[in-house]
Amino acid sequence: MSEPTITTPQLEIARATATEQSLKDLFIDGYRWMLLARTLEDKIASLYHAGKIVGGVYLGRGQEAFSTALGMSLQHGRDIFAPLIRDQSGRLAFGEPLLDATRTYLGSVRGPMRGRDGNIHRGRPAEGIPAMISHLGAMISVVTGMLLGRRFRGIEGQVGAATIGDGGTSTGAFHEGMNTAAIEKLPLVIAAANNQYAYSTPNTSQFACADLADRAIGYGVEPHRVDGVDLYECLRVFSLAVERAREGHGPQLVVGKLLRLSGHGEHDDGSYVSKNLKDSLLGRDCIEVAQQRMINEEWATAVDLKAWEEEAREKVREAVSCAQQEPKPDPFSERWVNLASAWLIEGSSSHA
Amino acid sequence: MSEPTITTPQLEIARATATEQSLKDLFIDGYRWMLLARTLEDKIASLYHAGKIVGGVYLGRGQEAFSTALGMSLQHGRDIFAPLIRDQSGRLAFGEPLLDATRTYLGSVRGPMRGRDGNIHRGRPAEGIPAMISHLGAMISVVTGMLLGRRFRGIEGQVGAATIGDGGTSTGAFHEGMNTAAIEKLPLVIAAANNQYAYSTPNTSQFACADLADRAIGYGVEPHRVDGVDLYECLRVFSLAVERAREGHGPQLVVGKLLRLSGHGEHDDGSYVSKNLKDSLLGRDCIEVAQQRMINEEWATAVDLKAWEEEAREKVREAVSCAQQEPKPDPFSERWVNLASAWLIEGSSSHA
Amino acid sequence: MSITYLEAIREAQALALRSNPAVFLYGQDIADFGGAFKATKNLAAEFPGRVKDAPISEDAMLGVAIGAAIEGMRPIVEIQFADFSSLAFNQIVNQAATHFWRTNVPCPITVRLPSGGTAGSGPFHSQSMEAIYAHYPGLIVLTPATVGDAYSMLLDSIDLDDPVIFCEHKLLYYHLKEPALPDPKNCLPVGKARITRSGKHATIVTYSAMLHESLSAADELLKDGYEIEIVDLRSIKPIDTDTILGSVARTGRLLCVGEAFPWGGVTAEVVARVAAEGFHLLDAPPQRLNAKDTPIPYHPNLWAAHRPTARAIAEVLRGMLRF
Amino acid sequence: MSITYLEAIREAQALALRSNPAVFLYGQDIADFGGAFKATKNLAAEFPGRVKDAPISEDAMLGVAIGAAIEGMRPIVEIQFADFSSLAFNQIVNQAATHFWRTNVPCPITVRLPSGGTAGSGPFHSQSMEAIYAHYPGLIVLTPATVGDAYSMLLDSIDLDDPVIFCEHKLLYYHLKEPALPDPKNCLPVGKARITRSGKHATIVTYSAMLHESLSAADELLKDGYEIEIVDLRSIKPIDTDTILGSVARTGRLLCVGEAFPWGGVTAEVVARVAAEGFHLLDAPPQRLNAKDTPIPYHPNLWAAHRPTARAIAEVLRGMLRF
Ligand SMILES: Cc1ncc(C[n+]2csc(CCOP(=O)(O)OP(=O)(O)O)c2C)c(N)n1
Ligand SMILES: Cc1ncc(C[n+]2csc(CCOP(=O)(O)OP(=O)(O)O)c2C)c(N)n1
Ligand SMILES: [Mg+2]
Ligand SMILES: [Mg+2]
Repeated sequence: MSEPTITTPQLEIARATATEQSLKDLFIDGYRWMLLARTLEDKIASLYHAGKIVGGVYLGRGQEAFSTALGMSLQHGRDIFAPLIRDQSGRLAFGEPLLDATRTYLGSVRGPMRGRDGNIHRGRPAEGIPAMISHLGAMISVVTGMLLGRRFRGIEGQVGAATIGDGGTSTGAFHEGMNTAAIEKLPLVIAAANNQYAYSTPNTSQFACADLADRAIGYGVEPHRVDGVDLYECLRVFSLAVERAREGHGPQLVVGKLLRLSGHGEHDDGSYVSKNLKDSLLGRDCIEVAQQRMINEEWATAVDLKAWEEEAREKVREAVSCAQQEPKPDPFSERWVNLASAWLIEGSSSHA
Repeated sequence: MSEPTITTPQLEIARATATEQSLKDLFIDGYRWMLLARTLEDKIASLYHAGKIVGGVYLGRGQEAFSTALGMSLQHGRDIFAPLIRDQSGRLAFGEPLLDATRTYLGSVRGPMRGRDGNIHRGRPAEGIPAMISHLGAMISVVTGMLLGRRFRGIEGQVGAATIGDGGTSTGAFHEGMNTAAIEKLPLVIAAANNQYAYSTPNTSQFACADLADRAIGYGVEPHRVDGVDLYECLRVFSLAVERAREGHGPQLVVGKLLRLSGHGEHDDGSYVSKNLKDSLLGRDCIEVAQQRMINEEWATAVDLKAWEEEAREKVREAVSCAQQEPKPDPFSERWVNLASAWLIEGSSSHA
Repeated sequence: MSITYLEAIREAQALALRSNPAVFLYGQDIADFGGAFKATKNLAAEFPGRVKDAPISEDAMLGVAIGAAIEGMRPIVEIQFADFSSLAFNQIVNQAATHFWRTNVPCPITVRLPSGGTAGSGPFHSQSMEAIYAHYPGLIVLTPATVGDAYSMLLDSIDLDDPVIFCEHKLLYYHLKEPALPDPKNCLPVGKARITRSGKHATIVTYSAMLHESLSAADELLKDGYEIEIVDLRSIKPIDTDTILGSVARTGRLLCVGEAFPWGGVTAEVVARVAAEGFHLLDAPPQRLNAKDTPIPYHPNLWAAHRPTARAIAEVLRGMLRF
Repeated sequence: MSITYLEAIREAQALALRSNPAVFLYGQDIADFGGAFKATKNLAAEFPGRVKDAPISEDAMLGVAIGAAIEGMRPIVEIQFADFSSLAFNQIVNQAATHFWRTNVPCPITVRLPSGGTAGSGPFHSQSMEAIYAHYPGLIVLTPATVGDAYSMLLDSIDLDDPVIFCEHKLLYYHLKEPALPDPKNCLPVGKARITRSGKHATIVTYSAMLHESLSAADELLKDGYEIEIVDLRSIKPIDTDTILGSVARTGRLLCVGEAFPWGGVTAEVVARVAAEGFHLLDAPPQRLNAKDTPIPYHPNLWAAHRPTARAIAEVLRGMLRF
């Protein structure tokens, strides 16, 4: 399966030296990741509604630009990317194989979590993708620790990113994690996607400050604000934030304003989302905004767009059908081993 | 036992209408509370070193001005005051009986905690003094809830104050509590005493922002900064903050800069406290600063000061000797009842 | 006409709101949205201002509830999934549980924990935390297994002057139905177990969703001529040791079944009590059946093997009856 | 020359820092100050940069340790008092405990919990939380009762690839002494219990500070001619059931003694196992002795009555031996 070619970030975009050419290439790659993610998630959603998905489905619709830009600003094999539930496109852009997604959604035992944990929890910590636990905020200190671990091992210049939602910023874990990273001046980038809702709860019941980026100063963290619907802006801001972190300026808080374009999960129709917000600039679909820019700038033709869509559909089709044919977890071959020190597992069956 | 006469706050101090007279009275009352607290704590410390105290001893030396001003800005019987370990003087100024302190320190069963919990944990929640648990930050949401409870019951215009240290601001509970109070726009005053250390840990290992008051904006909370060594300034700022809260402007964060003038507890000599800090303006003793002002302003004479000292010593002597003569808790008469629904306590002794 | 376990929970909250002005509800997405499971559906509209959305701040949610309770309110907190109560743990076990003991001021809060496993929910949306809370003095821990109990015990919880951890089982929410709600006046009080099924060959002591697996297992064994008595604990703190001992006195055999992790927990406590207090009543070693000692797996194939099922219960029972 | 329990803990950390560059220490006030109990005294100076002060952020402290462990480090976290681990609970039981199971990447952290009651410490500086952590799959929970075990088991913890909850007892810190530290090569491995004293009339299974109360009780009973065998669990997850059963096979009587709260906990787990697996070995009902079911009182008069003491243990034993 061939993926779009550029998987490492091109930081030049934020620099005066950026050429129209590299900028265009970067943008197009970003668009194709967004498109691939959207295509995958549309497919997963229809499989979910057909009863074919194991567990819940939570999508990143409307957040692809923000997530993709973060994923592209990081280097796979070098940096750390800790995604949450809306980061399908960031995962792909960072370098997670498409098959990791379809395998976990479809219950293949060959997925990275082997049926033990599901869908959005998947990760490959040894490859820089921690496997999120559900408890919001909890990954921020873990990424902080990964960065500290690397510093102990003498490795510098590698960045760690953790994503969070507007709702997740209310957790004590968010506060403690960001504060600790700031004290240690670690190269942590926190990408806060303010999609206006936490499940059904609007910003007004979540915090009382004017802008979540206002939190940064109280931690000694550098703030960034971005229109989360605009891939171009997201690429610019994230590459800057990642560069600041990489260069030793400590944690960066990037707050993107956008709107979740689906329910909280596929079980939820999101009917509570305010019509005013949907009709506002926040409610634009970042995929369409990106297409528009490519057309306007003459970076792509309608034919290109069609071809990319077909390409994405083909990749998704392939990954889904591959995962569908794979074996499911089997309780009898499952080893039920929860310790690395396997000899310490109690053998007695009478109490188990 | 007669206590200094003015126990209710005089908010006029912050108003244009404040007269020299009321200001002077208020200041003198504040000074006498500070002095009483210092005298008590000196006595408790010497009893501790003589092995006469049950449990640990944590003192508020150097923080009396900040704590007293808060206690005086609140109205006993109306407002809520949730003290922590350095708030002996705030407790007295708010209206906690001196005997509550000596009884708990000396292990009398007549203390408010009846021997079940100790010293600094004492409280009278039904009288607006919640009984702190040790876990730092945990009282902020409790006071928030008390205020919410009152709002539910139709009571408005009552303020709740919770104190916290520089170290305590690193807890998730601090973040969640302050944020929740801000969302509900409750009349909460958080008094953060930045005494430069959390136990032995200096500010530099606790946070990376320039000033803790910078946190406020990120919560939609009003910030106040004050020289925590200066009773006059503390009275001015706290009465303003309390008034803002009472008038519906939501939570207030008051950050006082000062220095802890003893060890973390009486078991600790605090030898790690930087000499530079001790020699700086932060290292002034707020009691001496207040005396100086009274002398300078001719609010009091050396004779007055002596008389007040003697008066404080006498009160402390009385309260200590009263508590010393009282019975200690007795395990046989203790009911060991941990539920209000006593009939649900398991009677079976064989598993207890 | 029929009413589900979930509707019973909703109705109990509605009745409490209606009859007691001190009651209010607090939790994530519980107001207009009606809660992740719809346990508070329409209540915000019916009781304006008394059903409040909380930020994602479990520690503060509990602190707020405790503070309001100190001031005379009777908050019901919904934690979206029991598993997230790990973040409210400190306020529950150190603040709420100790408050009355320390200060003599009661802390009447009810914490609703949507608990237990369902297919595909995985390690963080499936936990049964009753034993964790029961360990701490000062908490009452309830685990209703029937529609009627969900209703009457939630009403009892709200009335009690102590903090109650109310463990609802998510698997029972929608499919468990009864024709009507009971009159609370006719219900068993908190702290009493129920003999759901009487028998003479062995006793199963269980609670929550495992009651239903146990009932199926008992049906299965009846085909072999064995009559299994089933005790539904209802309350796991306090535990109704007398009813358990009474049953074991009749049957001589005890199997305790729980869905939680195997180390410690309800099954250990029950077996230890019976061994200590009813040793002479036992004709065979008392046995336990719990989930496996790993996190709760996400894939339904694994999940079904991780938790005790009717089939596994029947198998253990057969082994015990051969003894 | 003699060495205390606390010094053993310090020495183990020093040796680990010396011999393994992946080891670092993280906790409040542990660097220059050497820790609230001085368990890390002088280590910051000897190992610059590898003994780090943490902010008052227990949740983040654990998250940081877990992250560093994922990257190949072997952090030792000191929680200032076990009771404050309630704030790190989520990271411990949901992140650390599940990490290897979920991802196949080990999470080798050691969490040091200064545990247990001391006079005048009250409800929030006295708790014994071992049973809480042992309930969760994926954690190893150790409870050393001797100077030698404090040393060798802490070294073992650091070497293990799994998260270890290391429950040190504060009451033993200063007064428990041995002439010298053992050679770790000659020590019992993790997971094995020790028969501290052999006897034939009854078995006490216990751990941590209660070992010493039990030893005194056994001395007391010897005067009446009873020889009490004492099993020190050392590790409460896993529990060495074989050694326990072996002892009960010899004595026919079991008393399990723990300092934690009475509902659930180690004593329930041990008694339930023995009842299930060693029923035929028992000549009398197995018994438990725990603390009382209230928060731990602050005043020494109450505290001394709240926890099991040698006298209380001896009394229960006498009752059992009369059986
Ligand atoms: C600590 C915690 N509490 C509750 C939940 C349940 N929950 C899952 S997602 C969610 C809403 C999250 O909102 P936000 O952080 O804004 O992210 P979004 O879903 O909008 O991307 C909630 C409440 C959780 N996962 N973690
Ligand atoms: C959550 C928590 N962790 C650790 C402790 C142990 N502890 C008690 S006081 C203290 C230092 C507090 O520092 P600060 O908040 O600055 O208050 P100060 O003592 O300086 O008044 C610590 C770490 C605690 N009480 N709570
Ligand atoms: Mg959101
Ligand atoms: Mg301080």
